[in-house]
Amino acid sequence: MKNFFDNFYARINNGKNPYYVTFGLLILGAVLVYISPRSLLAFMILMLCPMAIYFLNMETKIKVLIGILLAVVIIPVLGIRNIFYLEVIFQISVFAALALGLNIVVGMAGLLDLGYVAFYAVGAYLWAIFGSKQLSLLYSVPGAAAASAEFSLDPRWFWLFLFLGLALAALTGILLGLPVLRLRGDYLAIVTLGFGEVIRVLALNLDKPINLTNGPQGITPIQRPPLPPSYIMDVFRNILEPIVGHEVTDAQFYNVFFYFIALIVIMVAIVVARRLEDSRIGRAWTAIREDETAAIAMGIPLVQMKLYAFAAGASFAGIMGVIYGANRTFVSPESFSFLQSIGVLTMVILGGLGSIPGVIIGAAVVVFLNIQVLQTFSLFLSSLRQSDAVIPIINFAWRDLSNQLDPAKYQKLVFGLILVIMMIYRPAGLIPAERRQRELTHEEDE
Amino acid sequence: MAKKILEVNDIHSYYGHIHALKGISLYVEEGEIVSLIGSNGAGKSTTLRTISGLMHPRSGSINLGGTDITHMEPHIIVSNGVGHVPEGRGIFPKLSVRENLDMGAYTINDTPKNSERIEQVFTLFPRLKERVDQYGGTLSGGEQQMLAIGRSLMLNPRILMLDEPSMGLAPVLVELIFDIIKKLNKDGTTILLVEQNAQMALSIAHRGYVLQTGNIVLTDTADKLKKNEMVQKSYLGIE
Amino acid sequence: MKTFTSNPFYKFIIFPVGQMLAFILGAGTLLSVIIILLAYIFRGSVTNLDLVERTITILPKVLIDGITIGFVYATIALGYTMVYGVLEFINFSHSEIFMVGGVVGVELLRYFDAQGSLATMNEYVVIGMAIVLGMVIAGGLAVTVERIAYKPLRGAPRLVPLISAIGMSFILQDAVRLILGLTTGEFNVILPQFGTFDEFQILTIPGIANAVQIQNKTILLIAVTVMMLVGLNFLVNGTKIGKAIRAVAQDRPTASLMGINVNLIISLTFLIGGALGGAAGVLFALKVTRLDPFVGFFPGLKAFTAAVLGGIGNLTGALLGGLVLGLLESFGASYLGIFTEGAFGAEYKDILAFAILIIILIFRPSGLLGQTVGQKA
Amino acid sequence: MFKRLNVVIALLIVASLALAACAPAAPKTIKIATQSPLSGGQSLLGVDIKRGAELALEQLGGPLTEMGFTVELAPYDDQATPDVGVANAKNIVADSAILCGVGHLNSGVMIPSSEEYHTAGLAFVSPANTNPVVTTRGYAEVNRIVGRDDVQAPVAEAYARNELGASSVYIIHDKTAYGQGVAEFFRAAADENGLEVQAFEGTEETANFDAIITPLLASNPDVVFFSGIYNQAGVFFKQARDAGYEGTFMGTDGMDASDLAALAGDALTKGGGMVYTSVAGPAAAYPKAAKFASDFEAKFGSAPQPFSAQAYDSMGVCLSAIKNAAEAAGGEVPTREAVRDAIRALSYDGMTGSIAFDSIGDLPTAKYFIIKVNATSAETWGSNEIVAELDFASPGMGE
Amino acid sequence: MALLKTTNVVKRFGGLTAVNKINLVFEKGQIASIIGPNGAGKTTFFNTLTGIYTPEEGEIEFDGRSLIGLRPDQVATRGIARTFQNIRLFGSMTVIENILVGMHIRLKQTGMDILFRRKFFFEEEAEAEERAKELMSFVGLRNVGNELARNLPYGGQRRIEIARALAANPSLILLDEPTAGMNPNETADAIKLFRSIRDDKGITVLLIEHDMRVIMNISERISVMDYGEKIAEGTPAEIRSDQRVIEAYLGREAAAATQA
Repeated sequence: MKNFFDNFYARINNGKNPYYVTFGLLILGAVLVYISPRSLLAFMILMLCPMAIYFLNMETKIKVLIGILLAVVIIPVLGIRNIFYLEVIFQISVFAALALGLNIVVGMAGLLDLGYVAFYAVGAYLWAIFGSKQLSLLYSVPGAAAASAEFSLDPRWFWLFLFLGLALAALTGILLGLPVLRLRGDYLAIVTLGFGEVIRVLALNLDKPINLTNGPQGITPIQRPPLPPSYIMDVFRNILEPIVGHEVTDAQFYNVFFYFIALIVIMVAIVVARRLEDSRIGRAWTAIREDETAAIAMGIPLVQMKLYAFAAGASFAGIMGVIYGANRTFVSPESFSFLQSIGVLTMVILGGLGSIPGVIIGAAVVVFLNIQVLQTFSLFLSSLRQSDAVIPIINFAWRDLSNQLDPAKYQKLVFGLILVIMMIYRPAGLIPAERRQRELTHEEDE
Repeated sequence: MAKKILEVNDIHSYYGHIHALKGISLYVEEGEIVSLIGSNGAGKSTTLRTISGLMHPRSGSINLGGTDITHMEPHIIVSNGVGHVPEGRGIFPKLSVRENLDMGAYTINDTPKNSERIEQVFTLFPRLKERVDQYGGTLSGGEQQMLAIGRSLMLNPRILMLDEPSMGLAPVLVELIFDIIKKLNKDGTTILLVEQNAQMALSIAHRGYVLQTGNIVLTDTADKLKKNEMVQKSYLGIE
Repeated sequence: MKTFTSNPFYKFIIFPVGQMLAFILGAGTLLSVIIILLAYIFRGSVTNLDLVERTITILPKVLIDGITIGFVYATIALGYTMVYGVLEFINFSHSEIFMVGGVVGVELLRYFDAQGSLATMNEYVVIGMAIVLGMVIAGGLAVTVERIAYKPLRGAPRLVPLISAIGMSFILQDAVRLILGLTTGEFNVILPQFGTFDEFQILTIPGIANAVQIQNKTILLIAVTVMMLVGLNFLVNGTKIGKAIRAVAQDRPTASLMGINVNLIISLTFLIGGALGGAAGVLFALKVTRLDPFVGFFPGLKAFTAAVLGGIGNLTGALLGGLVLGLLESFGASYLGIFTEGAFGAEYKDILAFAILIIILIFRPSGLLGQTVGQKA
Repeated sequence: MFKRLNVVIALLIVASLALAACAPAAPKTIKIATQSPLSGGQSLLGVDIKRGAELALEQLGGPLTEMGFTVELAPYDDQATPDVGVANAKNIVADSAILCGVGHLNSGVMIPSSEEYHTAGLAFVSPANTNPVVTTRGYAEVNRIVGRDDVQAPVAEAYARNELGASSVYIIHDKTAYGQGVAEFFRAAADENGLEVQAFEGTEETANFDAIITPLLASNPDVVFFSGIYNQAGVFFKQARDAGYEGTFMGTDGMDASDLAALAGDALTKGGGMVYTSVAGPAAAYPKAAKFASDFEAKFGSAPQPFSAQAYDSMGVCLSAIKNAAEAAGGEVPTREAVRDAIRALSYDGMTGSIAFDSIGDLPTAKYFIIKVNATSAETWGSNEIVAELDFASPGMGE
Repeated sequence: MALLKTTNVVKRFGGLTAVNKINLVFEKGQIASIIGPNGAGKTTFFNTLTGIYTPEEGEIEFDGRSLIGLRPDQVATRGIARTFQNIRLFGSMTVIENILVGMHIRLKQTGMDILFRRKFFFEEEAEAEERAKELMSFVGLRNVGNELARNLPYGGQRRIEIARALAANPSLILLDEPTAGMNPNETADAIKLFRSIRDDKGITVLLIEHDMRVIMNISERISVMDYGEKIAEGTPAEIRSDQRVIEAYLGREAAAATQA
């Protein structure tokens, strides 16, 4: 099996083949998605293209060029034809940023954090409270919002709140870390778990004595940053409408808009994570993960470095929280449950603990499975059950398939199976972490 | 010719991808002390671990007094009479000295016989008797080594394998431990000894094997090995 | 004296039960005194009722509630702690094992109910059967899960089995849902009503408290959990198997060199932990009267917290942690609303529990009794 | 090995092609989506929303089929989380064959998801979301066939005061948008009318209610108002009764399930008994509802959960509106906008009463029932009686 | 001049006194050793010096300043580096990264330098890499910079540990049984290395050792510990002939053997 893949990889990675493969995927994928915008297969083929860019040997210039072409032109255009794809990629970006942040904490510094979405919640609620009418409703009963209330801030404050969300989440990370970072691994895990729950319970309950979070009702509407001025939008509209074949509304533009915001943030997140990893701080984190006693004996201040890790990890979640709140125009405590934390942790470990490309793939796979593959599969089965199709050999009519066996009901089961099987057969993750290899030619000259 | 108690035939063992044993063959005869010497990483401990089943060889066979034990699980091999005192002694730190000794006789459900054996161990190591209710972890290094050996003797093993019994011990204790090993052998215990301290090892062994990077490079009687130039240079520190 | 203390009856029954009692009395008294003091201090700020009087009126019930749920937590926590002690691994799917135990037990009762024989049988025998069945199935399931999802991962980095356990947890939830719902699609598991479990016993402690009412099922729950805890204590500290478990916990390769079948012992650990969880599940069902495939999560989380609070890996610690958590939760939930006149209420009990956990861990970074299973419990 | 692998890969490709192929549907295919939690803890209700709609499609889809359309159900699982709900919403919106939708269970999922429906002009009919915000945003696409929290609660409050003669109440809710919403309105009404609110507690606990019951017993209120879903409430009622509470329990339409009686047993009839408000009467009130219940049980093997009947009616509304729009479009597949407008123009005789929508998608007048529970087991659920039947106008957009 | 001076240092664990009133003085530029049976408290003493344990009593002065109450990382910053009895490398980091971790306290790059990849960052990294390479060849390793530390053979790991300790530019290096598990050839190389640490780098060396050949060969001063106490101190010749040392530690045979 492994051999097969190795051979396969070697064959397509040979000579000019990578270029053919990548361009082929790009064009084939784009055309297929364009022709049948709801086909899962078509979208998967297109999504193989970024994988090809990452895995195959090509000139960096070409890689960047294809990447930009894909991210800036092809995906937005196809995404407007079917905004669901933009949603998929948006969610992948959001969760990839979360996974990158958690990877700093768990993968690099080795601190098991089971309450990571708390920081995400902090960012989301920050913008939710300031970017909605909530501030003028502080003394009203949750759920009885007066429609006449005013927004407290101009939506353009969003851009500033991106950074405030980042800072507040980092600060929260430090405040949590200060008392607990002296704890041993599993104790830290349970405390962070508790902290995650505390934040969720606070979001759920801070509708009294003053109504800060609007409790379980959640906060809505939350403002979005304004789109570029209409004369610019009209230019895009004129270009896009003939291509996508229908009218393009502002709402659809918002999908593209948030796609770009998420894309930029994820790019920055990747760069930041890479730079941190490959520096004095990143090395200190890894050293702490490997052996705390040895690390401290080398002069690494444990608590300070762990706080850095917490703060850095949290800040990724904080900024994505702000974006998420604005994108959804709604936040409620349900989005920040313990299972979400587990979900992000799963992405990190599934992708490859400590591996930056790995956790991004991990996030992509989990999101893709969760909101697209499994849903599509169950829709497919559901439509089979409504049709007259019959399994040929055993002569079994799909119509007779028990209602209780509807796969849509068992997404968690499938997901669980995938987790277990992955862990047994590929415990280091999809793309295991690798250490940076340095050019050490000088040494050989000696 | 004495009976071969243990026969190891061309075993290959791996740690993941690392080829640790590259075809080790050796035998131990009844009543012998056989010593494996070699530097760290040569595969001495791996050989013992493979014999006692803690790891399994990819190829080759191990035969214990006529039984093929190559693919047996360690607890079965132990009950077949292989006593293994692991590197670092493997004392259960939070069990008392007596409980540690009880563990040695885990496979034997014969209480009177076990009590008798404990008394024998105490005769051999009076220090242990003084500390019978202390936790294993509170013993000094030498006492722990005694406990580890004593614990393996609870089984009345057909062959006792000792992994680096002198490691980390004061010279005065090394002498003591080696005296005990000699005495055990005199009382009839067959011993396979892995030792860094080639000097000491060869001074009590009948025969020896020299290991280098997973291969046996030399084997002979202990006396001849002591006089071998390569052994002298590499392992005895005689220039 | 020495002969008496080494008497197994003392060592394995009187001593641990006494320890438990002493702890409950101590913690209960301490918390009661604190809450009454607080009531005196804040009596002026609460206007709608006499705070002190109200505090004292509900105090006995609050204590009993706390101890009851504390024992449930403790029993589940033992499963976490046993496995952690031996494998240093958080068995995330234990909350589902607990759920399965409960569901199986209740299903047995429902079966008897459907047969019509439930009303005519001795209620304690029936519940005993349900507990035993729950233990057997849950224990067996725990072992199976270990064989399938954890054993192949031994030696892998520690987060790997954790994720596998999370996966198992999802699988078990949905599998149970599938099985329960195969004919109807419903998955509420409702305890049939039978016997006299809901009736009250009146306890009067002359001079100390008014009549305190305790439900039969509360007494049953406490009695059974105490019995199981004593049994476990004996098993781990008084038997050869127990010694082997401790040996495996301390040094796995060496344990195998002693002739201990390490895999067997690990399976046994899962079996014991799972069986305890299963029994706790049945008792929990008896108390709460309804289960579903997702019911394990919160008690599991709390029990896990309790295990850490007590010092994960330590059996006595799990017990203490469970009781502390149960009592704190009960006090927090019952009194917060009264003290703050409704500004904060029972919904903050989890925050309170976790806050206390954090505080305790800051001062005792490895829990109340941070040791391993190897430590004599 | 290699050969087998190739076969596997080939199979995978064929399977995915099949998936891909099924996506673009035949031109005359109309799909109606449902969104509700089909997995996880809330799936009990969510699955039955889907099933209610499925049954309706089967029974009421005839007229459309006769017009030559193929009508399909597209069930989506929102997992009761906004993230998944919104993602599905975008997926639904992108499927041009989907002309109408039924869902959601949770207002917390409905509110963000309906932003998507709104932008796409896709009409949704909600069988369960009683939170006022769902409609007070004034979207033309969002409709609901249930009453609103801000009406239901005052009805219950008035009943507690006037008919039960209560002077004190203990309010407990389930910390969901639904439960808390109703509870808040109940409290507001109680405060206004001088009914003493002894406590206002939210709890996510589903099993062990000791910590709430103990102070409750000490306060001994005349009425306990539980705002939530029956599988939490039933356990609570039973535990509270067992612990010695003698007053009256009240509940909301989330209690409308026979399993409430299975859970709580005689706790519902002992002491002060139990009453609940509902937007749909029990089977006895509507001959159609009785038929629905028996059809449902025949098809799925279990009694319908709360909101299942409403899902049936929601689907009915969708089908009927699509039919009207299609007729207006001359037998062609209508546009979403046409369906949307047709829903608002519709006057539909549903199982739970006659249904028409006002300008924001609420029922102009909704029926509210107060039902007294006489059942002590699931089988006798039909013996409950309606003690009051009230018509209330929708409060509209609010102030 | 005294580089390190301990006065009446006491460290207890529960009822056990692991280090009892130890008074020691180490001169700058010395190679000194501590010997004693297992459990005598040598490693505990090291841990007390480096701040892993805080002594209950006594004073530790390094370079004229007290070390009491400092965390291990602060002690390291003062200029004390160490190795461990059981090798404690960062196994899944490469060899060169291990050495770079050792340089942690000497690197000046700030978060801003790292995030914005300022010129200073590259300069410092290049310089650090250069020094790491030098250190690798100093301890006698070549072409292993990109290997994972755990994949190195035992002897190599010992050397890397020393290189990592040297990377911090310490003025004192504590070596805990650095030749354990080495054969006589390797031991001889190690002795040369220790000498050169002192001679070429001017770093004071303090060893814990069991191998009498190493101790007697290299030490300028030997302190003997037993049961937490210092029982003897002196030059190798003095120690060899000290009756208490022979009884508690060396044994007659070994004493005789090292005489040669």
